Amino acid sequence: MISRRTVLAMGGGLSLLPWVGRLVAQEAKQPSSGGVLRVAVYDDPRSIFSPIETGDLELTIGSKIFETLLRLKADNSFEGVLAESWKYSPDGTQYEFRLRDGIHFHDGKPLTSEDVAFSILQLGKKYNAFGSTLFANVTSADLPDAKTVVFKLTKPMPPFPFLGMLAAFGPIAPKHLYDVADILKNPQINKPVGSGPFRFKEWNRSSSIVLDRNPDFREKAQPYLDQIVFRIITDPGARAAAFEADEIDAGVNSPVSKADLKRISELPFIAVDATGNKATEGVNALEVNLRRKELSDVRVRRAISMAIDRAFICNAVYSGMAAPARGPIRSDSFLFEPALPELALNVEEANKLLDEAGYPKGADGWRFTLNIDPNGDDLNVIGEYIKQAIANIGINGNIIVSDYATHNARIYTDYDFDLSIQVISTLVDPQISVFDYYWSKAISKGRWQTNATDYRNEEMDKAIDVAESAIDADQRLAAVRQIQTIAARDLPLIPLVEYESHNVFNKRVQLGSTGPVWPLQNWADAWLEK
Amino acid sequence: MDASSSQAVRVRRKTTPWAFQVAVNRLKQAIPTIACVLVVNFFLVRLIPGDPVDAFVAKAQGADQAFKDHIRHEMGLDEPIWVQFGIYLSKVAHLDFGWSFQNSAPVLDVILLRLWPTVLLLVFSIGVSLLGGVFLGVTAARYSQTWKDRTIAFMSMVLYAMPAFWIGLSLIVVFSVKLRLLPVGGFDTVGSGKTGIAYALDVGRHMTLPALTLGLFYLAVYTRLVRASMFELLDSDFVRTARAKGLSERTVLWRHMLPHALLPLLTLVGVQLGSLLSGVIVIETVFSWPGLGRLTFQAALQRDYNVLLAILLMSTVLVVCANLIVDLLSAWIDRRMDVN
Amino acid sequence: MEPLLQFWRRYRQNRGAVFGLAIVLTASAMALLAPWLFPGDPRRIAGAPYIAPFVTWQFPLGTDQLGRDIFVQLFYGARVSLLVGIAASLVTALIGCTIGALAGFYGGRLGALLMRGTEMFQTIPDIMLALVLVTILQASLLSVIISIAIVSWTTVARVTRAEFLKFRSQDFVLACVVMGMPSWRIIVSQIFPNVLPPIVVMTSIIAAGAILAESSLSFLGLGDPNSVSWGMMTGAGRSVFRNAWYVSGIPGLAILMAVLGINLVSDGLNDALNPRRRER
Amino acid sequence: MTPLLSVEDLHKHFPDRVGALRAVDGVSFQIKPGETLGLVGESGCGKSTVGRTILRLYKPTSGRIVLEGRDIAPLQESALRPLRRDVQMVFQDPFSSLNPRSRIGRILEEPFVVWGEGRARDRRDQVVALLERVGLGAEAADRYPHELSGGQRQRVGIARALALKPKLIVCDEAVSALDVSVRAQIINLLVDLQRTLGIAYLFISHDLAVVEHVSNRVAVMYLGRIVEIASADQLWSNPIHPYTRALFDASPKLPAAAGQKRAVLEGDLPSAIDPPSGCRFHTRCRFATDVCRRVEPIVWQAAPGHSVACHHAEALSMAEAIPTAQQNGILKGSRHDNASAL
Repeated sequence: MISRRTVLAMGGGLSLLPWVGRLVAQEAKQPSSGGVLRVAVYDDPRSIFSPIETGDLELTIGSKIFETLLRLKADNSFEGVLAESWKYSPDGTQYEFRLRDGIHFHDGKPLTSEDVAFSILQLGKKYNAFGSTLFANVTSADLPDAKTVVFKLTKPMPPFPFLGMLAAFGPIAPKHLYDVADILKNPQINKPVGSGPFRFKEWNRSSSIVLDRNPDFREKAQPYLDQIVFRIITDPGARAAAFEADEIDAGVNSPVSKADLKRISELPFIAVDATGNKATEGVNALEVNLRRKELSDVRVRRAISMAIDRAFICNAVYSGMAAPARGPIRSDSFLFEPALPELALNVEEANKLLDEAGYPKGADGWRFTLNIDPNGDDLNVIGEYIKQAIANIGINGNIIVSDYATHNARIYTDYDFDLSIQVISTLVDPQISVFDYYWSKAISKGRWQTNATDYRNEEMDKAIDVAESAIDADQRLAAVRQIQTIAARDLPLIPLVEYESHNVFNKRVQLGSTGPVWPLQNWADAWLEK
Repeated sequence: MDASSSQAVRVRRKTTPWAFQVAVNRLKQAIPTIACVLVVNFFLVRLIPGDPVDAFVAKAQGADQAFKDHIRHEMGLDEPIWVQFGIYLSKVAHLDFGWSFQNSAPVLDVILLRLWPTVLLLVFSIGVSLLGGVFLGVTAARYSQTWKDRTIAFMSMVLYAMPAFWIGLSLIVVFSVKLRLLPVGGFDTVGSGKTGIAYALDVGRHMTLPALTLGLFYLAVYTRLVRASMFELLDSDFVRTARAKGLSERTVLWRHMLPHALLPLLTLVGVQLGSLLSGVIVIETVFSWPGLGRLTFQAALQRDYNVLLAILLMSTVLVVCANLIVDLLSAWIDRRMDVN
Repeated sequence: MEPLLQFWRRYRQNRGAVFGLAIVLTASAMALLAPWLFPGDPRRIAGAPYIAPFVTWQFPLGTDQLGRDIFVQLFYGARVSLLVGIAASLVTALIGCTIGALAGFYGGRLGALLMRGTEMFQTIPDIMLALVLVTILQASLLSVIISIAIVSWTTVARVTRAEFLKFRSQDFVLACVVMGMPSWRIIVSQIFPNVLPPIVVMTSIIAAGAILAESSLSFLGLGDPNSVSWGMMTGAGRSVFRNAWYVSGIPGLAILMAVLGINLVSDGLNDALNPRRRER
Repeated sequence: MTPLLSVEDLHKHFPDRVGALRAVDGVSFQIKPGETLGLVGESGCGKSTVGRTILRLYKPTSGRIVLEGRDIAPLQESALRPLRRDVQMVFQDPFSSLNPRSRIGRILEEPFVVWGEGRARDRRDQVVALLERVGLGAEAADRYPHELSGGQRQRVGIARALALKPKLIVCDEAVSALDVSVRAQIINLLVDLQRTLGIAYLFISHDLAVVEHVSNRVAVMYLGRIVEIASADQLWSNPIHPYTRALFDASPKLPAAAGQKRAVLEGDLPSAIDPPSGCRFHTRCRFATDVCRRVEPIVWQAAPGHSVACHHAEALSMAEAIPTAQQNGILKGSRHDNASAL
């Protein structure tokens, strides 16, 4: 999720077009066993040892082998996977999980509370690049017995983000196999052994990863599938062709371009699902560098916002599978502030604002020049559009394309940018990934996807503090809404569009239990229709 | 004249096997090249802006400085650059190419796994296009200034002028999507469990389209070169002599002219080798071919220094070897021409 | 004037070359006339996205995914593509000729050193060099041109060196040495004119290759995002190749024609410049 | 009279993988102003290398090349350049000695341009004068080399050599590529020019008839060494060295020496990388004896101005003495006989 590519690929269940099929309402059929599920993925994962990984690819593949304590359901409630039950202290500093009975790793050893504590505190917190932040407050765990683990937090954390975090980034691995030195360089990480419904079989680099059915899975009939094959197909056009040629059964996180999706979805054997990534999709926004004099004026930022025709981006770049954004949190989230105004196109007003701000058009027709830093296929196209859009208000845009590492170094280390096009992904809860863009304490040179705009506002900081520690759901909701209101007023980031992510299937694929992070579920109950 | 006679004197004195001589000479030249490449590559790679640690944690927006420092240490990038260079040299001397953090595997494993699909693809497509190019080039020379020659010349130019991904995408649409004759990409059918000849056929089916795409481009290049060389030779004295002797046109073309035309072709193939890796990136991307070209590009984007350095070194060695083979072949053809 | 006419008479005999010249001239005319025919930003959003070609007179070749006029972009693209072709081939020829001439003329240790350097450049995969350059200089026309030049000069250097080696020991060059002519003058005024024909032919082929290479770089995302070139258009339109072929298809055709044209011209030049071919 | 050019113990070795190719291996001679020294020998004997080393197209390995009292052997190219105009060259191949891309006028103008002589306008006249001097019309100036015949081209080559009014011209096989009729014309031109301009020639050729015609003195070279040097008259009347004799015998135009049957040289020229020990000619010499294989011959003065490097020079100098010498066992019949004696 965290990767740009994923995030790019994520979208919402807005379902703006009638032709997008939905699988949620599948009528219940009797599952049948057997068959090989062929899934397209866009690249080699870094490793399949998901307890130390944060990439969508690594987690998508790893989640079939390593399971998490719980999973998120479509109604934003949680369901136990390894955990049978959980509870938390009223001050939000202690979370207790009770494990199910009879859970074994692939090597036959039982899964205990010690493995859970090890996976979170030793692997996740230390080696998962995301974990040091994610689990920053989680400092220790009590293990009253083999079935119980109690995480202790130094700072209160609301239950939704904490549980959501564990659901997405807390795969549990056996301590007896992975408590080794130098885990990043240890060949052991290429022999994943977990408790999931599938076992690792082989990894033909750049070609495929094969998982076999775990015959000893705790649910006797499950998993239904004999095998899952992840086929690595880097080119989106080739992925589309593979669907058309029936060489692929499924692809997650927008496996094909929006333009291709439209064509493919018209095939009789293809189904498109737009709900399976709901909890991890996001919003595209312009990060504005407030260190630059012109941009430090909110009128200029508003003018830029007004120059952008968001509906055009939705249609031209996302083939209609997107909606104009109003704030950093998607409008379909339960945390969304409905009172936010729509961001409408108004070139005339924008020009007026800029004149007022004291930047009249020069002899050459330009007021000033701004660099635009997009990164990634769709974002590059948006960048070209932004260049044209701000030309209408007399701002000369200069697009700078660099590869991912250089791009992020420019934005987050050197702060050498004017407008950067960024995907703000929600990642289950905005606390995990959205607030840092606005929080003045998150201005941290060299740290990616945090506050690079140099936006500092005490009111905002206070609201974020409340939102991050309020245990009471209503109190938290109020704070989150306040954050959105201030963000819309100050515009340190200019929201562009919230777009739809989709999973694509051959119609014979039956998903089993669905959810808003379906790619990260263990797929024990997915099956193929004969 | 002195020059020619001293040449003659030298040739006569050769007692060691000529192939050995050529090889030793070439290798003597290669050693300083490889040494330079080692140094230049090391620093060239460091010239790319962007931090490998950043690239490593790219998938984690929250990675903090402590974690980055930790990774930097694990990667050995916290040492001064000269120390790193020293370590690199001593490792290379022991044929240790290090660990790829981006692939969670030893660099050598990563590269070797990717090497052979690329080599297979290249050998196949270049081999076929060499044969085709020679055949078409000679045919064009034989029917010079007729419609056959013109058609060959024109077709090779058109093929040469087409962007490779165009050809690739079009072939996929026609043969895979519409006709469903061939797979859209990949190296083999995953999980088919095929072995032996069945497996080879399976790989062959997967290779057909990428090899065709790549091969068509090189076919165009080689055809043009052979044709041009043959045309140059049509006027030369030895060809006139051969014709005057009453040898058949076929003998003149294939026996007398072709060896001369092959020399520049061989040289070109040898010279091109360094750029072949780049050439296949596009093809490998379009056809999901698990090859080295893509790995190079990917490693560069990920700033995976160890993988990059190993690939660069390997490509140097590859080029040196290829040049050696070209030298040997050229010398062999030279000798054959001498005998003639 | 007279030699030029003679040259044209020889050139004219190759009908393909005349056709090629027509293409190249057309493209040049497009490039020159673009700002005059279509003033303003060629990348401006002019209409609805994905209008097919030959549907409306307003957009004779249709529009791309942002509703930009493909016809207009094609004219402006000619400017950049030809510029890349010409500039890259000239820089290539300059580097290649200099190094090849020095290595070929002086030979010895300097020559060996230069040739080792050349060989070294040949072993480094092009794409690495291009990537390093593009990331250092940022994706711009200049870096694209330099990248292409840096990866193609080695061929020119080798050919130039071989030619210089051939001529260095020829009697007319020795005569110049004997009369006390300085080396630079011998290189420039005596040998170079003799070496020029193969280099001219080669340079024109490199120009064609540069136009292709620019499209490959764009395909890999290393092109200049602020200028519209045929390669850029083709690369950007690739993602919608299946749905709107014309977005990448039309500029791709333009590349095909231009590369074809330049190659035909270079063939014609080869014929016309080759003294042996003259007598035919 | 002080010599114009004095070559002393000149060596020119070309490095080779196996060792050094000793193309010139200890050559000494002198040329006086206005004199022609002929240099003859088989292909590959090093005579061209001598010519080119004197012109400093090659840097000598060792030895002195004294031009008008100044040793030019150790000079760098920059120091050499001012001296270049004194020695010029006429080449063998009239095709490759003229730049195919330049008009004749331009080719003949170059020397003046290089030396900054005359204004551009005057140069044309100088070029025409040169052309006329070598018997070509002014209209040739606008021609390209390929539009001229071989003889005409050679005339241009000579005109170019004359342009700087040199004191010495090295003619390296200057007429051997020409047709017989043209050859005579060019030779006559060279002789005429020498008479009127007082130029000295080093006339390198394998053609004895031509050399006899033009030379005052003649040096015979074998495998990097001069084996015999004499005035043309002396040499033709009394060739001493067996190699010289063999050369004369091989030349069909010359009558066989009195009382001798033609002795054709057998075998190939030995390698200059590893030349035979002792007298270098012993491997092919009819008269070779044991001493020839072991000891290098010293130079024997047969007459004033006539030197020979041969152990048996004295015996051979008296042609009638040969049978006696053979009887005395000094001279053996052929090297095949020698082989058994080894």
